[in-house]
Amino acid sequence: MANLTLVQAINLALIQEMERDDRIILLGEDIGRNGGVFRVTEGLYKRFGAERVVDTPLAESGIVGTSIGLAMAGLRPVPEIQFEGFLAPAFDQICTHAARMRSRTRGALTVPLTLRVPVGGGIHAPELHSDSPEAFFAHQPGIKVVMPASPYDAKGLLISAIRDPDPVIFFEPKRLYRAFREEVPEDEYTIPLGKARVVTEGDELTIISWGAPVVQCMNAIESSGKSIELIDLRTIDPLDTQTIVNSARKTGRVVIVHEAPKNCGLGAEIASRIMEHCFLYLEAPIQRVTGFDTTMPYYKMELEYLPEAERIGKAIEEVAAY
Amino acid sequence: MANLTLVQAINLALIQEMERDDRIILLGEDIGRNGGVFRVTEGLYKRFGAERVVDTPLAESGIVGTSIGLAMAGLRPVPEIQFEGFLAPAFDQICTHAARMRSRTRGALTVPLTLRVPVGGGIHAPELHSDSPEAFFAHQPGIKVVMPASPYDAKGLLISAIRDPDPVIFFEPKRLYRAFREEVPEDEYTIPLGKARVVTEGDELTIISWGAPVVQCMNAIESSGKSIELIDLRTIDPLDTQTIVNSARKTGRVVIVHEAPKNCGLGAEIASRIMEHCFLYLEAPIQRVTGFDTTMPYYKMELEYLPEAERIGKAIEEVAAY
Amino acid sequence: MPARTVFTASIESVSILDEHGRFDAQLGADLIPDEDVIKLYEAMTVSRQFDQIAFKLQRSGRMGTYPENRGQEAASLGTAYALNNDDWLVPCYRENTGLFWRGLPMEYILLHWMGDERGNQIPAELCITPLAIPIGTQLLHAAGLAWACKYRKEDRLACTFFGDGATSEGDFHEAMNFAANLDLPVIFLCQNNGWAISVPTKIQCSAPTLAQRGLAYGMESIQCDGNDIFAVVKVVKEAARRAREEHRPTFIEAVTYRLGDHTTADDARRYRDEAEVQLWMQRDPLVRLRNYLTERKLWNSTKEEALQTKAKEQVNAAAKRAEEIAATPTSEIFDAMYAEIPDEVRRQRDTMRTSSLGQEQRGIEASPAPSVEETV
Amino acid sequence: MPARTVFTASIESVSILDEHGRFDAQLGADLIPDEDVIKLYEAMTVSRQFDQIAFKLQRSGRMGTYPENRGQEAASLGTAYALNNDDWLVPCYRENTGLFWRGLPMEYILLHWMGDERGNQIPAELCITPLAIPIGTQLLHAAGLAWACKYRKEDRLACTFFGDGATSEGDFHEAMNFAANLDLPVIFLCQNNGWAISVPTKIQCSAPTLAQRGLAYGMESIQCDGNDIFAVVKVVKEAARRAREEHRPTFIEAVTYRLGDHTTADDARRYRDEAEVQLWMQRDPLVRLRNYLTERKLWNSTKEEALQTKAKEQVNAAAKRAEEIAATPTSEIFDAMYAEIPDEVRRQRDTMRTSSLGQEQRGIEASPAPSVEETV
Ligand SMILES: Cc1ncc(C[n+]2csc(CCOP(=O)(O)OP(=O)(O)O)c2C)c(N)n1
Ligand SMILES: Cc1ncc(C[n+]2csc(CCOP(=O)(O)OP(=O)(O)O)c2C)c(N)n1
Ligand SMILES: [Mg+2]
Ligand SMILES: [Mg+2]
Repeated sequence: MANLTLVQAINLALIQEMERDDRIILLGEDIGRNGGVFRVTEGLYKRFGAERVVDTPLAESGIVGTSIGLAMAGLRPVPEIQFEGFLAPAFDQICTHAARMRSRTRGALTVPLTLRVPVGGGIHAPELHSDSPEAFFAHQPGIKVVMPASPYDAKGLLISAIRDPDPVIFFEPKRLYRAFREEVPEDEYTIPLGKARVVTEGDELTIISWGAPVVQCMNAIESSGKSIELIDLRTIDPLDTQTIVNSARKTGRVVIVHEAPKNCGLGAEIASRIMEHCFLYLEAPIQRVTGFDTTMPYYKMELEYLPEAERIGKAIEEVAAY
Repeated sequence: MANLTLVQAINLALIQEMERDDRIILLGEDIGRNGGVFRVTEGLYKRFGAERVVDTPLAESGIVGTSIGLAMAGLRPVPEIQFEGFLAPAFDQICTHAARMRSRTRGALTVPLTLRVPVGGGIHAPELHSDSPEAFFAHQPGIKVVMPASPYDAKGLLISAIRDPDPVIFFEPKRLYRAFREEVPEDEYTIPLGKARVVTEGDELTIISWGAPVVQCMNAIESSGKSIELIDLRTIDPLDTQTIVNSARKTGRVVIVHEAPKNCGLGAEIASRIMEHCFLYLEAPIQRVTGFDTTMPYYKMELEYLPEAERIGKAIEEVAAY
Repeated sequence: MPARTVFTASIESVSILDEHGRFDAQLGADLIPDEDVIKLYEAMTVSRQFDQIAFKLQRSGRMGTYPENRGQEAASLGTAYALNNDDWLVPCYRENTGLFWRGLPMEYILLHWMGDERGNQIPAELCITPLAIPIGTQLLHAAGLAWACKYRKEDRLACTFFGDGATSEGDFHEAMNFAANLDLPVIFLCQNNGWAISVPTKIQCSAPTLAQRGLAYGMESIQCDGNDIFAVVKVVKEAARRAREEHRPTFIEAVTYRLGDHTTADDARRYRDEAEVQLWMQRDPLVRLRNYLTERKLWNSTKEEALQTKAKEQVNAAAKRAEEIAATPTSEIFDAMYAEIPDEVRRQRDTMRTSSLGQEQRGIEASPAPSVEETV
Repeated sequence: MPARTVFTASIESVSILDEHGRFDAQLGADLIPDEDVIKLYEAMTVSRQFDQIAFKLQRSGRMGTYPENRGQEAASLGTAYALNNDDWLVPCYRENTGLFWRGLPMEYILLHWMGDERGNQIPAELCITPLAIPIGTQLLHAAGLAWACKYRKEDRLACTFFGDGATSEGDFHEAMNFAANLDLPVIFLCQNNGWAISVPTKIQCSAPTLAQRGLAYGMESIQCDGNDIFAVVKVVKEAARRAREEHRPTFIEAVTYRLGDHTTADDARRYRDEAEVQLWMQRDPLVRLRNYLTERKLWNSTKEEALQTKAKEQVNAAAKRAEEIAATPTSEIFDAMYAEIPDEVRRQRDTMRTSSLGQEQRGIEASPAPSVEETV
């Protein structure tokens, strides 16, 4: 056991998996000598050499597209996209190929890659370094989407993602990279993809979130004084409908919290599923506390945009009082 | 008045707008001499010349990216992407620039382009020629998304889109291109963006759809024998929440129909908004009849995937009986 | 502007058996044994026959859109011939001839165009990726496959095919650049057939050659007569040597021509001159090879007749297999998505016939409260 | 392999005032009047001062990440000098010097890095697009802007700036290709500063020059010493002539060096040798120009001191304006999205302070049944 930040937990998971399986290759911009702009791959270049930790040309479609080729050949590439805003130039390779190759070939070719991507706002970064694009990829069938909210989960989920036989986007909330430390076992362990985590149990109200806002939710719950069940999705696609539904049926009141814009965000999907499965249990409309339907503003105003504890607190009150 | 197909209605709208405003330039693959692979731009090359109807290199990011430049300079480019599957390579320019330039520059630079894109399944086309990606673009703030379901609407909406001071994606349902004819006035007219159309009024149940499935919905309604209100969104973003809410409050029962995969599709957003605004009016859970959470299959099985009238009919029964 | 020269380059073009039947004995020496030339001619003939029958299948409504390969047989065939059987072939959709040479049963291609994914379920030992529909995207996969070969120290390479139009896509550039800078054993084989649907090559590239695209990356680049199978074999062999021995990529522009429409959905008369087509008819790779064999007394009309009959039989048998293949259950749409089917996808699969949405409202049953697996 | 040569090309490199102070009197004749050379030197000095003060603002927590321009002043400055004031400048983020020359008030750049969109609200008459954060994407906008100039028959061009790293992106290729094939009046000015964050240029391009990238498109392409403002002015003037008279684009590789870290978030010591930095210190464009002026008796230490004082004042005044700018209301996030705010966005704006979501459950009131506007 060691007390690790999320960055360190991911670094440890990468080291352990790479030692275990030499099919794993890391590739991306500045991940080698420099150890990544967030230092997530620190030390790996030295440890595993230039053949397994590869600084690529500055080209995101190239990074994902060659990773697809590597994966189709049976390797286990773990590409990095430096910031979520730069997933967009790789969108075609992700949605057109990584997500479709297995169904297109009826399993003759598969794409077991894990695409690591720092995500989200709150670190005073420039434009396109603070977005939350997870719903785009949830809408695309064929690719899994994971987002840990703690160092412990990060390690276990990343190992599962790397071992998964299908492509996974592994979002790493920047705001949590060094926000807190947690006991993380030295030994390898996995956390199954597709399973949410009940962070706190409660019976008055359910909050569903993922990534950095989970911490904001915990703060909001603490100051609410209510018995609230907090679900951290951990995996965004496939969604753990069962855990969500169990809780919604128990509490009848649900708040969903995410950073991405509201319109067609994942919150809409979760709310719809709850309605489909828990219609007669619901005591209040499901409330979504989200980023607004605007561009993520430059950082001076980013805290107005992000779902901070205060805004979540209001939703708790409103839904509880309905 | 002339009895026109959807293809002809769009062709007419383009001609009339281009004659009216020489800031309009068309660009895309095969739109010139060949008149477009669906013949939507037939005759325009000859009529307006090679400077205004431009066959570009085969590069979708290039088509959208140069259109952004043209638009920032004050022109009114109307680029075409040949099939919706090839929006993906242009995703970055659309979401990173077209959708953000106005907010990024606080209005100093704007991007009044209209991106025409054939969309959807049902025509026995190859892979990536039958998808329904509208929800991706609805989730991206800053760009409007339009999809007509009839020749009349196509003309009026396209004219509005071209005149709109902001970027618009104008999806043209391939399956309806030549499916039926309709009286379309010679004279120019506009249909406001952001306003849904109530196709048939009814008070037992509401169906909400857009694009090609609207026709399937009409068939399903006819055979249901029920009093059903059918709403054709026409504009997907911004959504006409008011019209939707009015109807849902009246009927209390709602079915949403779309071709795109269900997970994080537009159906989820509509269902969530209805729940938020009509919670106490709902008599049944909102039902989504959609494409499945799988890759759009190759055409042998596409009709299993698409929301055909039979599947819609079942939803009507289930929701009505709840 | 007088200044220091810091780089010079040139592009060569290779031709061995030209359109007039002239054979460059020096370049062509010991290149292809006669018995192989005959086999290659037979392969071209079968492929040409395949086009005809596929065309008819489409016209009679038994198959969807189909892109004829007619006139371009030499480029993919010569390439497949020059490579090893475990080298990756990463095609676009005008490489039937080469894929058949590698051993792909013809019904795979038909199934693909019949809208059946099983056409892409290519046996692993053939080392062929599926036909690429989105233009230019497969080049990156070839780079990645080649990278894997190199990483594993295998004596293999990847060869990818694409058209002139594809060289305008960003992915073309990124693939060429990755291959050149990471030293990957890839062959980029561009079939410049003059057109990308209705758009002539000069709109894709106003430079005198496409081959010079490779200069941007410091990549060995060469042009060849793509209708001359000897030239193709020659340049591909050299490229393969470079890939194997030096891990260096090569860009090859094979100059050829699409004798048919772009696909069965196209009408090329709308945008190109009949005279141009006639000109290229004279350069037909199949006719050229037949003349060569005939002149060398290696071929005659009896053999030709027998071959035509055999080709027709072969293709018809493949068409029959493709048409008569058993339907797959709809459940395959769902089962094919992931190694393990997720709950919601299974629910959609299991209820698609019984419920409007493929999901029952009550599909999820009440269950014991979830366990708190790991709390912070 | 002997064959016919179908294309030859070479790349030239231009230098006028070299790092040893040697001036090529022939190439440099009548290029920049002395009084302008002085102004250009002053502009470089102000920009260098700007870097220092911006750096301090960042380090003291008064500004976010900032990319120093230090060492690269000549390339953008020479370009802006050589162009007309109504030519579009389409920058990346290391062109402060050129943008200031054009007339951009310095506080715009500061506001941008302070996380304030008003830094991008650039007055239309300056013909400058905002700093581009996503690498390589702005090149296409330049092509489009140039296209509009040509379409309108204006005597204008667009010049876009980008780094060596940007030349690896697909958008670079598509922009170059559009410009070359559609004959657009664009100047592509690549600042090859040796690094893309920690990645050296050879990983972006293993060819001997970046300039040869242009050969792929049949585009006029040239290299120049990017730390030599005379060379920059010379090649840009020629490129501008080509754009105006022939509507042909030009690719320019300006060889330079980033003397500072990539940004204030970077620590370049992790990946590059101090010796390399020292080498390039000798080639500093600002020192080079000061030496040139001093040797020609056009400059002295008194002038230098006065300039330094003035520069500091100017930049400090800009910093003060940037820091003291009034806050915008949060409503601007919403109002800035569209020409006309959509209902739902307005609802979010109007309720963001009073409701958890920025939307009240009952924000939509019952209303008369919607009219059936148009039915089929
Ligand atoms: C990304 C993408 N854009 C557009 C298309 C539509 N399309 C199909 S084939 C084609 C032309 C391809 O030309 P080329 O690369 O020269 O190959 P050819 O068909 O001539 O063999 C186009 C535009 C596509 N399939 N993919
Ligand atoms: C599309 C995209 N990918 C990645 C990044 C992250 N990033 C910012 S600057 C940079 C390096 C740019 O190098 P270069 O083009 O040489 O410009 P320089 O910073 O050297 O001036 C990278 C990788 C980005 N901003 N945009
Ligand atoms: Mg072609
Ligand atoms: Mg650089």
